[in-house]
Amino acid sequence: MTTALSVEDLLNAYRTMKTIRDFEECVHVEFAKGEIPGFVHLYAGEEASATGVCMNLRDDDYIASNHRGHGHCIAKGVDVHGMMAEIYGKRGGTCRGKGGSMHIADFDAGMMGANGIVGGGPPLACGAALTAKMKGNGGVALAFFGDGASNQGTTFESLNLAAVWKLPCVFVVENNGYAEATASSWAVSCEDISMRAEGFGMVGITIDGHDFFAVHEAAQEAVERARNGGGPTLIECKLDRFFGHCEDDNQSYRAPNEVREIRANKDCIKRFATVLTANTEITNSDLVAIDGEVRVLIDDALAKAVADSAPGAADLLTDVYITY
Amino acid sequence: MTTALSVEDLLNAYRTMKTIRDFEECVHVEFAKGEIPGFVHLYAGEEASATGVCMNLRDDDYIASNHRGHGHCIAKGVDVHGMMAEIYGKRGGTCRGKGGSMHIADFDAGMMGANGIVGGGPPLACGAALTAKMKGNGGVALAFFGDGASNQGTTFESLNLAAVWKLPCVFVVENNGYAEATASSWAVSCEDISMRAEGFGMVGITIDGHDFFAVHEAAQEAVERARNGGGPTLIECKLDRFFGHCEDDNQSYRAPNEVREIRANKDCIKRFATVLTANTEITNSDLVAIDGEVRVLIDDALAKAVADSAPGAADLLTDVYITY
Amino acid sequence: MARKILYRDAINEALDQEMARDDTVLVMGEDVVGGTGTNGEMDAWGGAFGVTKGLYGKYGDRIMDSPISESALIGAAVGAAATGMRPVCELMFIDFLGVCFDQIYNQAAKFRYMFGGKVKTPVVIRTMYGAGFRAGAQHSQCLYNIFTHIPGLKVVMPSTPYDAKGLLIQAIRDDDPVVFCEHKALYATEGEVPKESYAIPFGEANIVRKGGDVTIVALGRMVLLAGQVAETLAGDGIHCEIIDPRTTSPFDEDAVLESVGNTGRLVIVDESNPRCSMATDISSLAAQKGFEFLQAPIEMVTAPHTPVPFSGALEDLYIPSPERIDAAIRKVVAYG
Amino acid sequence: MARKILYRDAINEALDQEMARDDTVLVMGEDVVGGTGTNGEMDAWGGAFGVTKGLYGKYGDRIMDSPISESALIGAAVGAAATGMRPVCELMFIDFLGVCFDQIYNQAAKFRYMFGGKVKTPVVIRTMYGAGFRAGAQHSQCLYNIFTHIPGLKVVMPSTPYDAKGLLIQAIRDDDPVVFCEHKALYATEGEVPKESYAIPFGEANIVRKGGDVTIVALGRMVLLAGQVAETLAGDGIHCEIIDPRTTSPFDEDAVLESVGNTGRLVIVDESNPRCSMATDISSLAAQKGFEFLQAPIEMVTAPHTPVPFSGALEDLYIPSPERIDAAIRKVVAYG
Ligand SMILES: Cc1ncc(C[n+]2csc(CCOP(=O)(O)OP(=O)(O)O)c2C)c(N)n1
Ligand SMILES: Cc1ncc(C[n+]2csc(CCOP(=O)(O)OP(=O)(O)O)c2C)c(N)n1
Ligand SMILES: [Mg+2]
Ligand SMILES: [Mg+2]
Repeated sequence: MTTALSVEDLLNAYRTMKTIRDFEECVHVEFAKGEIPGFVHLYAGEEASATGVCMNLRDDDYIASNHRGHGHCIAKGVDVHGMMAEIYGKRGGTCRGKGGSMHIADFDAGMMGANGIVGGGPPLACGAALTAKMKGNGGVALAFFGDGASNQGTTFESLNLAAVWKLPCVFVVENNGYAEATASSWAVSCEDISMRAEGFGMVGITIDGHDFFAVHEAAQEAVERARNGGGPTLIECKLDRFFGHCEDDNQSYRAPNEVREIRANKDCIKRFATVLTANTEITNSDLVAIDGEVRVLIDDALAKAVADSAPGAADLLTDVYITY
Repeated sequence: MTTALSVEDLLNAYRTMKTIRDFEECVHVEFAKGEIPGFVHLYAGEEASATGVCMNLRDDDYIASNHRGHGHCIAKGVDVHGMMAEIYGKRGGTCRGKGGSMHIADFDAGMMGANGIVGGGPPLACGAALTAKMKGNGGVALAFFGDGASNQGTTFESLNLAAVWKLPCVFVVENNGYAEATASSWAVSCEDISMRAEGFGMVGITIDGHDFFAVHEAAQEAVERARNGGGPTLIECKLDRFFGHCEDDNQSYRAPNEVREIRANKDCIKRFATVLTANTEITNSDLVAIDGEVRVLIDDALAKAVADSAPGAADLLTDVYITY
Repeated sequence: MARKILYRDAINEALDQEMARDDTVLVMGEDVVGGTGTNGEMDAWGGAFGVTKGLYGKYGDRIMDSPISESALIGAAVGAAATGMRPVCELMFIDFLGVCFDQIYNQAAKFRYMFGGKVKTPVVIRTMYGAGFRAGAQHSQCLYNIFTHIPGLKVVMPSTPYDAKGLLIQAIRDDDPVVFCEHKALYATEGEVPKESYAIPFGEANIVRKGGDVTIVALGRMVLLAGQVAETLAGDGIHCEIIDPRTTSPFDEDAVLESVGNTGRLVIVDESNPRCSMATDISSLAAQKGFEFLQAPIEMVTAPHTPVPFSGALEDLYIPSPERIDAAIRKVVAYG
Repeated sequence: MARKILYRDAINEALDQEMARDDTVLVMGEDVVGGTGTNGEMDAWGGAFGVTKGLYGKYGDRIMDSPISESALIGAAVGAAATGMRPVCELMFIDFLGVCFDQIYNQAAKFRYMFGGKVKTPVVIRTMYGAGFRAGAQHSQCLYNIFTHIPGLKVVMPSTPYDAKGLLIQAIRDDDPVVFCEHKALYATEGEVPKESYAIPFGEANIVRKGGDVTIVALGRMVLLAGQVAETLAGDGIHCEIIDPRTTSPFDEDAVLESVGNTGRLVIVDESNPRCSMATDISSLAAQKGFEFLQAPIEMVTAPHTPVPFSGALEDLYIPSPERIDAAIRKVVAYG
């Protein structure tokens, strides 16, 4: 358990994790009702990763994300109202309804975009890291990607490029055991994905991604290394997703009780709450208060997204170019 | 020194190496005279690799090659006359003049093609290995590529795919210190490229690529492993090229005496000849005899290539499709 | 009565029959089985839209899941094809061609020519295209134009279950590399499909509807929309001839030119972006070889020159609509 | 007298002047310096054709060599552009787009639209295209059509040293992603180029030659060939108007339509393969918006639908020749 975290930090972390969780549960419910269009990939269960990582980042640090990006967005500070409206394809969405769940971006918050292309993010993070290096502003860029993406050529190339160019870049692979319906234990040809780091001359570490503190500590070390000119790091968070690959996935490839057991025994928020109430001055009622605030926030975001208007014909042809 | 090699094997190896060397020296001279068109990348200096590797392959095993493919072709048994005519763009060329130096292929000899795309070959070798696996014929496929190609995403993906699919595939990276004018010690982010094997759950080995026997032994082990269902191996041969990246490269990126010292002290053919005459019954005059035969062969190939006719208008539109 | 099945099932049946007939036919792709290495069910997915489901039970190791490594996957299919197999490799969405395109156009497509006609590469790349699923800019593109541009590739775009089965069987038996493009919105469409195996030759357009007033060349899903519009227009006395090229490469020039020869008017309906596209390709064909027949400017009904928007409100405006098709036809017919 | 320099040097000068003016401009690519990490000379290459040579000495770390990892390289340029830099990234040969295309068309090109107009991505991708070097099927392609097809990209094809400099300066200053296509056979061509900095706006065609009998739209190197042919034809009393669009996206439709309005006849000269190409794109433009002007079928002079052959004997037949251009023009002029 890192000592540097204040009570305020811990409460913020809890709030972030809970916000992600409630956001995703809400989207799940609304999707099931047929209210939400498109392909939606939920982050529920993995909250400790995005939260533990992003707490180490400055506002002007950048993250590149993937298709399962809601958690990364929230952890990096993207406005939840804009996100919900975006998922609904509404005018008030982060991307004015043109992006959708898979393409939420907010460069002002240092969020370079969810990404529909597996392995699309790591090269972009290299680019943001290059900008930071060129500007000499001590900035860091970080890429989140999955176990599946760890087999994509673009990801490998990025690891090498970041090492060769000595970029202030951190790679966080969230190994949730599956790429769609395929087991990572089968599709990834080594024991731990972090073992690949050595082939790129960088530090690699595998941690329990259900453990907020382990994530926070590993990310802190990696981010500091990057900030201080020590080059890139590969962090593997082993964790679990609560829902299917995307909404509408019946998950028959999972063992019968798998999800129930994960929810019961490997819920990163429950685990975090237990540690907080046991080892710090934070009480259960502190957390319950946050739970309430988060619920209000998500309900409000949902209500506003539903009430928001859709973009119209005038929006179809704009934003392709700045000039043309 | 592997004991399995008979005198005949050793003489064949010598002949192959010498054929490659003379072929390349000849092309170098003719290119300098302006007789040869296009981009030509010579293999001189690296002969021990192609030769030591391919001696372990059956005729119906496949190799995928790269832009520096002449040596791989000769070692796999592609006809030298056809190759020279191809380099000249003539009718009698292996590819009837349509391919050129960078695209010599002879599937009947198990040669899947030189390749103008860095990293183009490894996926193709996976495919040939898959064919062998499906046919259950004990066949093996092997990819030659360079240190530069070791950073290409397609190469990394192939390593993983071969491991995951348990393909009878061998990857031979020929690390000649440069990708064009860039040092591999800079562009490759780990000490030895073979270190990357571990991240793919396969055996990796780095050997002195100037040493025919070391190459032969490592390849023998890897090919046998593949043939017996043991999956892929990554072999790194460290070696040197005698000429520039391609013809017309002034090589100012190399240290002033680099090439001269390599030719003097790291010539794999000289080294092989020394071992042969010192440790086997093979005599210097055996080798001189082969030298003479090789010279005749190359001279003849050159003369015939020069005399051959170019393809004509009737050939322009053929061979795009089998039916259309 | 003739059997009716879904487009999706027609594709499955074609794969099934060809795998049964020829054991060099392999199927590979990401989650074309689904469940590999897990503790749950095998054949859990059968591809993102269930198209290959059931094949694993019949053909076992001849249908293979893949890591997310499209270059290696497609390259392996190409390499296997060039050495004796007939792989049918799924590129899940056509939008993903950007991570594996080299193996398609620089390798598979060029082998035969570069190697002097001595190699055959009978690989089929099955892939999903098209908008309408609120799937956003990176999962809704057409992009078949790009494949059509490349010499050495054949490009197939079935618009009905019947064509899907017959063209896929042809694709598998064909000795050249084929890109087989399936519109995701067609999977659930139904049509008559014979149970027995049959192959539809490439380069032979289907005259979907006869009519003398205007020629409509429509591609993929647009064939259905054009058909609807033609039906309404017939009520107004406008008789459309609808041509479905079925394959964009090879392309049945004669069918288009003959029809334009009769009608003198041409409308092209193509869901893809409009620059350097099949719409311009067909339009230019008519402007060159059909010039003497043309009695009116050609009209193209396409998507705009924009990425595919996510919001349904915008996506519906993006995709060529019956209204836009109707307007284009009326304009061309009213001309001159 | 005006200064004459090579096309290659015009590009170098544009980079130099822009790097001097704006320190967010970066140059990156494989061996754009050359010699990195070696025991020999730095700046040993300056790119495969020496175009960037000398910049390293002036700008040091702002010009960067790269491992052979085009996806990461181009993606890094895109990511840097979206976060405040103006990278000019070299994709050595356009033929290599297959290993990095995703970062160009799914990322850079779509960012602004997908992200609701809130991001700018001022990246320039410089790349070499074209046949004539006996470089074979994988190093001689045109492929600019593919970029032109993609909404969100701008595509530039300078045909002279003057245009190369002015268009590259514009590309660097432009806030949208630009693919800048250099024909390798043009590097050694010479032309008048002012020393001072200047930008040529995109979407404004250059009327290379005035003439009233026939409109010739030619692209890239083909502009030079068309010019030669027009010169000879003038002797026979055939007066060609030659239009060099300079940028294929945006495309100056008005210039073409206006000229066709005067001549009524159109020949397009395009080195690329003919399907779904700029040749069909321009031809379809005329068949739609210029239909009333057209007095003859449009002629396209293009490469055939084949890969680029290696043998010089074949390659010379592959590339549109002055003879074929001449014949097409005479045919169009003689019509009707
Ligand atoms: C290039 C590419 N290939 C395939 C897909 C389809 N796809 C979307 S998500 C996914 C699985 C990703 O797995 P992983 O990286 O482990 O992330 P997770 O979904 O588990 O969070 C696949 C195959 C894609 N979007 N892009
Ligand atoms: C995809 C791709 N990128 C770049 C090139 C240009 N290129 C040709 S050979 C080469 C260097 C290859 O280096 P390496 O793999 O070490 O092989 P070597 O030439 O040293 O034998 C490069 C960059 C290419 N042909 N293909
Ligand atoms: Mg995963
Ligand atoms: Mg090398």
